[in-house]
Amino acid sequence: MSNTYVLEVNNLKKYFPVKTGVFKRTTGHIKAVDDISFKIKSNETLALVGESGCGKSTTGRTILKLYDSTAGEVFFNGEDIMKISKSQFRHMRKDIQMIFQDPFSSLNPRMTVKELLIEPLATHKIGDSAERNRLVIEMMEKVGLSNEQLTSYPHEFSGGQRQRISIARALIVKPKVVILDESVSALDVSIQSQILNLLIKLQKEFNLTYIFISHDLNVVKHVSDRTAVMYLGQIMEMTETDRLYTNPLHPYTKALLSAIPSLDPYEKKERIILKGDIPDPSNPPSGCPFRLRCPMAHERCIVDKPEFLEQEEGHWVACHLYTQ
Amino acid sequence: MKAFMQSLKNDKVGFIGFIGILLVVIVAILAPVIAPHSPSEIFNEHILQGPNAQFLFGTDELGRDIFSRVVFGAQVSLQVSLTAVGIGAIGGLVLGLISGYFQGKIDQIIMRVMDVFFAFPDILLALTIIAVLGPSLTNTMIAIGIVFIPVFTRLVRSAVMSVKENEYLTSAVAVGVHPLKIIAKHVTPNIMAPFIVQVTLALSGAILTEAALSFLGLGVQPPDPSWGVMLNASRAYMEFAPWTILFPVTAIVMTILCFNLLGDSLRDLLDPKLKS
Amino acid sequence: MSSVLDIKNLSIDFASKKKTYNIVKEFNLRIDKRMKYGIVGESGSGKSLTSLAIMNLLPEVLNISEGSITMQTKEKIDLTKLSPKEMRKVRGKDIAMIFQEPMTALDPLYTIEHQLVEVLRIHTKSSKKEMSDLGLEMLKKVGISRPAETLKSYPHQLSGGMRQRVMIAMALICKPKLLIADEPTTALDVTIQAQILDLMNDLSEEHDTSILLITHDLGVIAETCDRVAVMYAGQIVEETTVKQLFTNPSHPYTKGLLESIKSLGDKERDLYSIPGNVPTPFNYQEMGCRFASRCPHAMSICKTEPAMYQIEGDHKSKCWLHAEEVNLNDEQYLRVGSQ
Amino acid sequence: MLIPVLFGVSIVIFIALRVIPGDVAATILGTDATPETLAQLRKNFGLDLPIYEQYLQWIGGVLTGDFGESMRTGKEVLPDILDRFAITFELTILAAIISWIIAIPMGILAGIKRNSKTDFSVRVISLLGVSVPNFALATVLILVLSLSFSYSPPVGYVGFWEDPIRNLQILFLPALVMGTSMAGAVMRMTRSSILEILRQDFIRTIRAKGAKEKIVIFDHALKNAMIPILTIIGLQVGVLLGGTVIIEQIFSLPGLGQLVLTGINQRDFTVVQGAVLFIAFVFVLINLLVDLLYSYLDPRITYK
Repeated sequence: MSNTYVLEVNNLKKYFPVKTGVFKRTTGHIKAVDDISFKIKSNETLALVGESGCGKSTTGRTILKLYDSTAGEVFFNGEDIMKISKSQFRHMRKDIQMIFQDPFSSLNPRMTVKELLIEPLATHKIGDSAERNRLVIEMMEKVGLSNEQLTSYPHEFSGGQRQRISIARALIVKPKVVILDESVSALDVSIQSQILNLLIKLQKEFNLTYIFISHDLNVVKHVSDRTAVMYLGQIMEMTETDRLYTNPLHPYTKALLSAIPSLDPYEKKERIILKGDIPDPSNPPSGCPFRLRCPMAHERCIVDKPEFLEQEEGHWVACHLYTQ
Repeated sequence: MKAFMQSLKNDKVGFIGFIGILLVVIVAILAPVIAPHSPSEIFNEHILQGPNAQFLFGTDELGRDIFSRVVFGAQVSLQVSLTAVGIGAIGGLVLGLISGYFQGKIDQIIMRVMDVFFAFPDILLALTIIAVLGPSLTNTMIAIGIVFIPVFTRLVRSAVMSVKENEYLTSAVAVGVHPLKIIAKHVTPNIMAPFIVQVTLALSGAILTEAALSFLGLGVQPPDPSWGVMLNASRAYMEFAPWTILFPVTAIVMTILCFNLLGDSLRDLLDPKLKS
Repeated sequence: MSSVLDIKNLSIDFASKKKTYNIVKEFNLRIDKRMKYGIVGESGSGKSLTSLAIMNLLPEVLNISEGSITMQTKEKIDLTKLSPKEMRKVRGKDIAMIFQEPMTALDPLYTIEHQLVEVLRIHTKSSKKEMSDLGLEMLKKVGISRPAETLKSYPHQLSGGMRQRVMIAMALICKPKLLIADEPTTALDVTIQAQILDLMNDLSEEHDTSILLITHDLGVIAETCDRVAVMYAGQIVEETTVKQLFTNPSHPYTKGLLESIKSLGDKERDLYSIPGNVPTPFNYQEMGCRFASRCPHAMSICKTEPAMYQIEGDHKSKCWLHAEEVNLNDEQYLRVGSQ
Repeated sequence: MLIPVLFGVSIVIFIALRVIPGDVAATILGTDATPETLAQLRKNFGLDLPIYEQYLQWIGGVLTGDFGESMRTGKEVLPDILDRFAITFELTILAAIISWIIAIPMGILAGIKRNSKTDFSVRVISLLGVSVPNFALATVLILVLSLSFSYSPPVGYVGFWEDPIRNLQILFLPALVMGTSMAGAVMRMTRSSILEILRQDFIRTIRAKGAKEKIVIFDHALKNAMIPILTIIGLQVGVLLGGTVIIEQIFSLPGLGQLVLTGINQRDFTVVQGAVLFIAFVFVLINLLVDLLYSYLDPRITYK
């Protein structure tokens, strides 16, 4: 256990039972998160990218113990938080916060902004009433909202402003790690950049560590230091973001990057169009999870599941193309 | 609240219902002042008299003033329906919150028990309970209240489950808020809309069921002036004294109608699906 | 070149009990044969309403208050003046439409075959066998791997990408002159989006179908369209060829949008962002430029509504900066904008 | 699902009736009974056994088709229940059909022509239907008919197979009352289901295909709306079954409801528990039928 890592995830698994029939018997499992490991350094932003159903959100929520993990360890502050009971972990939640995707459903419509911001402070017994008020006012200013808006209800705000409130609510307890679950995906482009700037500014100011979950490769490129590409519950490739975008190794990463529409109408880039759909996660293919859509698939991919190995210093890939 | 009253005023139909209910409530509270006679006072020389100046709605087979009995009947109706709905709503709220929020085994157990109660048609369930407890005013309230518990439990449970879909609930968990506090501050206020609508509609249902039970002789017992009792007692005389049933019937129908009018417009007002 | 669709001066209003709000204002657009035309705008800009207006499928509370929508079928017809019966003959046959949500756009109770053949039954007099065969052929064309099986399945048995393919098959089965695609790939994953955009491109060329693509994603426009209109708060603010738009954007709003996306790659500096919030129809300024409150170039004259100015060729921009009479030294052109 | 619920029902009824204050034996024998005769009668009924043994005896019998004997008449309960159920069932079905004939077309019409005059009148009618209790409607109807046509409710009941016409004459009025007072609820549900479906995305797709409104409404909206309507119909049949208690009383029909009512008044346990269990059984069965219809209508639902 090194001190440089804030969070260490080892072989984390989250299976959801599939229940069918009148008696709701478990007939199979959706392997939403299937044996993933990664470490995050302090002040770093690690992005989890992938398409719908790849398990990136489930990973975030399992780390936060919003779901019970099936197996694996998550070390935070030197403790395996998967082993701590939920009621005990409640007090540790101060240090790991989450910001959600939908600015419309992530704020209780019956609470004023002030109540929303006081609640985390009251929950973790931070400060007296005067201190709390001071913190709320300070936080409002930091996220670019005015104090007159404290008595308003969420529905009086636009999507971008609500996301600012969510950010204030998460950061007011001064967490160490923030999990951002598609936090800018629902916003219009012109608003998205405002919020991204704010998140970057606050990360520096509060020394935050981000787990940035997103499907938007352009946004990920901008905010993250390292990126993990997920497919069917597994990490396919993980390395520094710049390296991933300039020198992707995994065929899936290559296809994903080539599918980003280019903004240059003169440049008609060679796109790798993948065949077929993402397989049903309750019934994944044998061997490599990507093999059914992979243009480079060969026999070994059917039989063997590729191991997640460090190909170059700090560049991890799970693909048979890079193993003998 | 102010905005709510304003939009209710804009909705004429709902407003009529609201005024009607207000009227019934006032009549019930001021019954001793409004009614010229005691509901059980017998005027021997005025048996089955038609409406006249002395007896506004006429008299019944025992020579009692029907107007006074209808006025006091409002008291009985409201008392029964408020208490019964109180029992059903609070019982259902607690069970539904537990069931919907915690899910799992406790939910399974509660819902299976509710399924059993749902297998009885309403009136039959009320009748069985009355049979156990014996017919009386209090037992009528309890019986109707028990009948409403499964209805409210199901409603609250499904409302809780749809509130749980919202990320603000996950957010509260992620912030570390205590489960009981989440239920109190995040869940309950957000299920109030369908709950209040159901309360309004249940009130009308309770009035109807009370009248029905009393009509069968298994609800409120004579000489208590229930509208259902009056209706049942007058059936034998109605051909030559139609006023004996017309006034109680009108009272029942108008009261239920007002609750339904209010319930309907509340539903439209509070249902976010119908907005925008 | 002959136009397929020509919209002139279209306005759409929302009528509440008390007040009428203007949602879309003075909308002009011309789509030529085989053209792929894009409308781009953020949520609430009115882009989707315009497409529903073309199909005459606006929700009851909205109505076309002004303007004409001329369609070239056998003769020129104004769609806003058609009877419901005449309009039905146009829908599905001359103009087809696909929607954003593939998951809810198909009736859950009928097989894919029924829903595919339904279009043919409405517009043609083919035999059952012919219709069924054509359905199968269309499914093959949209790249469904097991078409015969898919024909017999129900929507819930298909993935989002598959359903969107079915929607495209359904839209193109009558060989329409115009295909309106309203955010066709927004609900889909990137790799599936690439498949669907490719497919639409290929098929429109094969069938000689013009496309009106509505999206919030400038990248999608760059990849697929020839011409583009940028909408902001119910109005077109810039209209030009796609190449012009991306190399030489002229309206401050377009510039801002492009700038904020392009700066995404550059970690060294802050992302470029447009300040303020997107307005809603309830707070559109009655007068003047609707973008002025967020515009870095806002001037005092922006309280008056600018016209659509021709910049060069057929590149148009709705901004005072492009008016010939602008004299930046004049007092009424004083900068009042932020930044 | 079905069987545990019915067992639950049987336990609830059984225990409930056993805690009734008041002793059947005492009620039957009257005030001049000696303790010995009372004890003897209790023993005859098996009332001296522990309650769980009483239950096991009873439920064991029920499972083999023996519902026990009436504590009052000594007659077997099941044949009596079946006889009377024939009347109640016929009444319920007639009432249900009447209400569907009135309510479903009107509900559809109101849903399609939202905010029109038709819609308005349907809403007023349905609101009245929901607000007028069936016993009030029955009483007023009899009053009006007797005043204007000197009608009086027929005395005596004739079975359908004995004299179908006379039978229908007898049942028509009560069925009409029940049917019309239920129509209100079905009408509202139909209307709101249609409105809900018409808001769905796929309706827009079908219109975009150029389909006539006839196809939109009949092929798509109606078929989809049938699913929620069916739910309501299932529940309403239960309400009707219960409602017969009152209507049978008013029209003096010897149905199951009346049997329950006299049973309660006479504290005849075996009759009441048998009849109530039977009604619950029918109700649960109808809801099962509705579920099966669902899976027929909706390809998304499968029962395996």
